[in-house]
Amino acid sequence: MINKIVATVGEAVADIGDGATVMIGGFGTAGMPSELIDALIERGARDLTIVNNNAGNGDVGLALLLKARRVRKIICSFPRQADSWHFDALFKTGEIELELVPQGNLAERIRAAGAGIGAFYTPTGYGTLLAQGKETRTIDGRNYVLEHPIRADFALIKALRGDRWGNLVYRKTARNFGPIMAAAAACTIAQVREVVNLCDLDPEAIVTPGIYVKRIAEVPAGIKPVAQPGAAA
Amino acid sequence: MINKIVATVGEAVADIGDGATVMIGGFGTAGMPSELIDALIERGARDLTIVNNNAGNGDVGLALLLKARRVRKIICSFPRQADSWHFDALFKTGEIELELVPQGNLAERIRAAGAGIGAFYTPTGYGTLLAQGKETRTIDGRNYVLEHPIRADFALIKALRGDRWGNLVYRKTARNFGPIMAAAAACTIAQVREVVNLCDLDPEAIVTPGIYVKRIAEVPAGIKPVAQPGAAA
Amino acid sequence: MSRYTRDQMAARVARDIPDGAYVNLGIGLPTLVANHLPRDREIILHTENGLLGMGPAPEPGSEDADLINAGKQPVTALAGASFFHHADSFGMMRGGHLDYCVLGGFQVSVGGDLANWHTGTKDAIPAVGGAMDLAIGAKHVYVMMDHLTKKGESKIVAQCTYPLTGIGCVARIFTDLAVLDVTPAGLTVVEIVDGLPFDELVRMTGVPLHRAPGAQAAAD
Amino acid sequence: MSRYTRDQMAARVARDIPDGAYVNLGIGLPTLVANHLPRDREIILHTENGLLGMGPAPEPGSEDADLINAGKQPVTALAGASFFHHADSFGMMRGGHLDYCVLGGFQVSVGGDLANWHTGTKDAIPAVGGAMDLAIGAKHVYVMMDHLTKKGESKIVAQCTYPLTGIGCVARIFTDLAVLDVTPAGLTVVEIVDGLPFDELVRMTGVPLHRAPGAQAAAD
Repeated sequence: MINKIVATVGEAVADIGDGATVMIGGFGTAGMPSELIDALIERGARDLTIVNNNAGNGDVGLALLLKARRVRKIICSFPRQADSWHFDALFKTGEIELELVPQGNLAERIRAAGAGIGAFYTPTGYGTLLAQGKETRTIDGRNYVLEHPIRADFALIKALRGDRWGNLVYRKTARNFGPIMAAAAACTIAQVREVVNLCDLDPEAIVTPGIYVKRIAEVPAGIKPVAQPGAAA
Repeated sequence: MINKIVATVGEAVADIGDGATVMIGGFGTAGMPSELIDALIERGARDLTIVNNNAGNGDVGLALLLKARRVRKIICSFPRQADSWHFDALFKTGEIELELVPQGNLAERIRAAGAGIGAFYTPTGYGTLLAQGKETRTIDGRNYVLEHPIRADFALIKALRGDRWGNLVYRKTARNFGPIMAAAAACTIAQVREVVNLCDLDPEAIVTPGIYVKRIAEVPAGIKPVAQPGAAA
Repeated sequence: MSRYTRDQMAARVARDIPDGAYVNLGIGLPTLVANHLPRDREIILHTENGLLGMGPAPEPGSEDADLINAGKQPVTALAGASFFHHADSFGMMRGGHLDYCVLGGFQVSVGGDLANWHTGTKDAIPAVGGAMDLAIGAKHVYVMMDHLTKKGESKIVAQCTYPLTGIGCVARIFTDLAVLDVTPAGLTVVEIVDGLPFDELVRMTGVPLHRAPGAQAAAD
Repeated sequence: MSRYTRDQMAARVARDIPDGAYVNLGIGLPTLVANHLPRDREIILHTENGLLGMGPAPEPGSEDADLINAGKQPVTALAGASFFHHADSFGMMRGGHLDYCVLGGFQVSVGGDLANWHTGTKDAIPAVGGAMDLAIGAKHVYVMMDHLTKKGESKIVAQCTYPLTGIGCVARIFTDLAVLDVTPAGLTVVEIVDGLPFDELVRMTGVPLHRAPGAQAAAD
């Protein structure tokens, strides 16, 4: 029987090792899997490459992972924010490498990894600093930049509900990068507010089919994760 | 006020002219917008290029458009079927041009058109007849073929429900090509079983956001279309 | 000479957005445009983080941390709204489905190049977000910005000196002094603030400007 | 010498599919595999036309024209199923997310090339469907086919003479005479039908075959 529900967030991230590339869902804090990140910090993996739209906000989630100096490199579109002080400090002292990617290219490169596309031509960024050194091509009179997939060893994402097959639905604009990261990582781990029965999600409305998800940990809203009776997967 | 509901399928297709490229949704007859196709036949446009997964089944919908000799060229993945006799006859006498595309490349080329991707590298078809003459590239040790977007002047699709903004939800495997064709055509026309109020579709479960749809005609299940009181768009 | 206030600028942009348009308002100044969209037009707002049909800010106390705009401010969703993931959202932009986007700007060149993401200074932390996607991702790209920098230099330039966001992408510029169209023949002044002579605008701008036949100009 | 029946072949394929696997069964012969999947394994079937979690054929009278498989036959959807559009469905395949796909074949070469979509004859109407996507779109590609053509020629060949579907993509071949693995060293016979001597299989196949250490072979 398939059962992707794991008992704790700690168990969910237990095999994330040093040097791993980890995608982290979220746009700012909407959709950020903070409890999975907390578990990753506790786990202690170092020298990580992180893929996220931002570079941490305030003193939660990804910002704390940065503060703990576990991140060697970050691939993102919008690091500088009013509350990105942990990233800012590391960046100014050269303690973190930044690969800055226009947001739509970031999304499409992640999507390409999940969909088995080898590379693609995008108009975004053509002629700018962020396309320097990249191959270009004119197609039907329009200029494009060649971009390659971004893959990851793990994806940590947050969804609203999930079932034992790994099917997920999201909540409002917290959906953002979750579905595409789920498909781009070798091992996708989701925290959900609520684990539901297999028949409870509408098959017409499932956003992430379970094939893309390896583990689900339940983290009820506003409550720190506790041990669950579900079996490991 | 935005109102994309039109009174009849005839009104919906009234500006499809000779020589147009028209995408038609459906996988076999599941999702095929037969009443819109009937209206297109009545409208009389000739010399069409059709994009569909198949090349007509039996004596309905696309098969009748072929039978009426309105199609100059068809782009599809699986023309030959037990009940594709109208296509078969035209093909054998050289009266129709066929561009055969592997199904996943067909889907991805349509998706690329909607998403503004200039071209992409796909592993599908590499080294086969269907990649002859196409550019290839080895990326990270894997071989790929360069494929380009397929755009259309019109898309005719079938959905379950739609609202005046053009939002659509589909029914089971009749979803198939509808959502990607909707985004790839300059003018997308949907027939829906039921027109609903703007607030009736769950924003989490809308599959095609209304931005991709120009016109909606209501065609209740099993009933031929009749005039509706809605305003034109 | 008067200047357009920020609200006047936003109202002026809003006036150019027709009924039924799909629009993305960039972060910062363009966000103001939402407050000035005419009530008798149904205009659908897109936000890059996966929402079409964005509504106004919620009542205080009913903010939802999962319902935000690109600037990470709480918003609402109208009846008819839909949520989608980031690849779909940027496909919507890149695919040219939005009718208008309104962006802030550091500089716009005579040829319609836009610089709005990076000042290029050594110690600045760069952040691009969706700016480059928006620059190429709408049928009409509008830029809203002050005409002059705080030092009094024109932000409308022969060539951008800041790093580019997009090339030849801007259609119309709304400043606190004028409204200008980017045309193949150069910049054309469509409107000018009351009391500012055209020649003075040209002098302040520092690049050649044409005057549109019907351009409003009060006192020159 | 006996031959495996079609149901025996299907049951043999089913035996190799583990609990929890995501599987696509191609049209034709592979469809039979679904009837033989062990009841104690939860195996999730994908169909290219946009369904994960496909169930068996419906009861007569409850067919739904909107719920079909790749062969356009009516099917059902299990609890836990999900529907998605064609680009998502083929992304799932192309992205390598399926564990197994089972395909029919005209020819398989020693190097694992597959030909299964076109006989190459002049007057044939070509049709490829999802065959090329499946050939490159699963972690393990299995082929189910008769060992010999109706004329008695081997369908396992040094080089395919029919137009290719995919290059070096096949992992294991299930025929009515044997089960063979494609390995870097060539074809290895894993199982052989009762009563067929290995040397006779080699002679019928016409290409070099290795014998796996534990290969079942009754009478040679």
